[in-house]
Amino acid sequence: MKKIKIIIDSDLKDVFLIGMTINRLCSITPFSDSECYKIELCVVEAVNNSIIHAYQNEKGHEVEVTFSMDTRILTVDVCDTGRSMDPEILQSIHMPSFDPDSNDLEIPERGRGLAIIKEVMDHVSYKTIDGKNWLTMFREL
Amino acid sequence: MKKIKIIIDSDLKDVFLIGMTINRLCSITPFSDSECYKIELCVVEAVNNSIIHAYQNEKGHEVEVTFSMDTRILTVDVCDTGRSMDPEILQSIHMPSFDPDSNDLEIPERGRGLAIIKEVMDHVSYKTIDGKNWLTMFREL
Amino acid sequence: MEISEQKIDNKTILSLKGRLDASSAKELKDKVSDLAKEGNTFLVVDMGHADFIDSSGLGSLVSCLRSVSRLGGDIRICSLKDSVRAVFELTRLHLIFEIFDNSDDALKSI
Amino acid sequence: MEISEQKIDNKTILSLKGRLDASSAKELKDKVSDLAKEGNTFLVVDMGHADFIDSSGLGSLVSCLRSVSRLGGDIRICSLKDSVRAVFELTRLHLIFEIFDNSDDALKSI
Ligand SMILES: Nc1ncnc2c1ncn2[C@@H]1O[C@H](COP(=O)(O)OP(=O)(O)O)[C@@H](O)[C@H]1O
Ligand SMILES: Nc1ncnc2c1ncn2[C@@H]1O[C@H](COP(=O)(O)OP(=O)(O)O)[C@@H](O)[C@H]1O
Repeated sequence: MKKIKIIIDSDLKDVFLIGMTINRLCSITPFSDSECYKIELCVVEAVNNSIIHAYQNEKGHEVEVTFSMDTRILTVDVCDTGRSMDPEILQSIHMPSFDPDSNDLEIPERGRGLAIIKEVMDHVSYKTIDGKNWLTMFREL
Repeated sequence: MKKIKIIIDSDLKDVFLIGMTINRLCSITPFSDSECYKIELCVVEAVNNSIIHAYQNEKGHEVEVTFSMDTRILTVDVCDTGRSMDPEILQSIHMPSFDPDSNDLEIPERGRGLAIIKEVMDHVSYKTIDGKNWLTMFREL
Repeated sequence: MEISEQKIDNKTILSLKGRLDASSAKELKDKVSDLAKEGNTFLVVDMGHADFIDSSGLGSLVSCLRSVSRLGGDIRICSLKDSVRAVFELTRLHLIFEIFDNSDDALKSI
Repeated sequence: MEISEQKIDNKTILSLKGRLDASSAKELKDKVSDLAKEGNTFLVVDMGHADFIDSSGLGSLVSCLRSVSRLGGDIRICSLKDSVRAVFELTRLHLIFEIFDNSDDALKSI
């Protein structure tokens, strides 16, 4: 089991540091470069959500990402201490759909973050314990 | 100011995760690849020292590395909560010297970690506050 | 992210460099809204040097498309890196944007 | 780190792959001490696939040199990557080890 924790301040300007780090750490997995990129994307989406939704874009809070890998599974936890999400949202969310021929003005601008995570990862869960919110993503190796 | 904190358990087997991460983060500095490698080396030496000397190779403790960069300086802190070092050691240490023509048996096997850090970095300091030991390395950009 | 701008006839090429993410999405939206205000509504977004995009980055492109569409303009996208193209496909947005291999083809099409 | 072994006449080539660091240093020392016990004291350490070395890794090489020297043997090192060579130079240990560009030259010299 290999495990490393990464912490940044709740500032969107620093999220790329987590992205770069996760991408590099993924090189110890058997995943291809393009899969590593998608895992980086999922972690960036989750960290963005913690900053934008849980901390309402307020700086000065911590977002903690734990990357751990055993022989079979890669697990990434994203933890914040901000406003909790209703775990139902995670269950019900799906990629925004649209008619490709429809008017451009009807295409939604947001709401793709969790759907991307659900599509790329094998399993995603969300829980709140003692004021800490954990989004946990699993991916089989 | 860009800042990210990285934490591993006090297990020598996990130090490479910090090495890889620091190396990748160094790519946001103006340093060349070979300088980034040397900075990775310094951080690995400092983390090894925390595990070997401060924690006496005992697992289950945390080593915390903080990478921060402003417009002029890269700062890396390595923090442990184990046995403190006499800060005098850091002042007095220098690269083990030897006569290249002497008997191989006289060449010291250890004692190069802090000397490497002092040689690569522009400034290094060590302090203990409230049971936390901080080795801080600075390098001008 | 860096945005650089080039005008060719009544069309504008915006070249993006770096990461189009939640921290830079607004920059692109502001840029396009400024251009639209000056009457520049036919845009090519050259992403040849954009190495990362997230859902906020995609959202900013959707928003840009809307603001120029509303004024009768349009957007073409070109030179996507494979990793970035994969995110368009993941979100099905490659069905909305017309995507070209290079900026010449994109310019000709608009 | 991975160590692979190849015997040529009375000489042994050890090829290292990965990181020769505090967590793998003992592995190399054990390997060389086993070889020495069997009378194999003329060694070439091929580091062409070693991408990282720290002071513990260097210490293990010094320790290996000592154990074979004591028995009249010797060690040659070859194929250092630039980044690894830089650490030998930083610690002046390039003055102690004979370092070759490739394993053929190293073998011939020993
Ligand atoms: N970490 C979080 N904390 C609180 N609420 C969240 C979190 N992540 C997502 N949400 C909620 O779920 C919704 C959908 O999130 P997402 O799919 O990432 O799209 P977007 O962030 O673009 O709205 C958000 O609008 C928000 O209401
Ligand atoms: N983080 C630390 N905590 C406690 N003691 C330390 C620490 N780092 C170094 N030391 C002391 O300083 C000495 C020199 O360290 P170093 O130059 O890294 O060489 P080495 O670790 O090979 O002995 C160590 O042997 C140890 O006594």
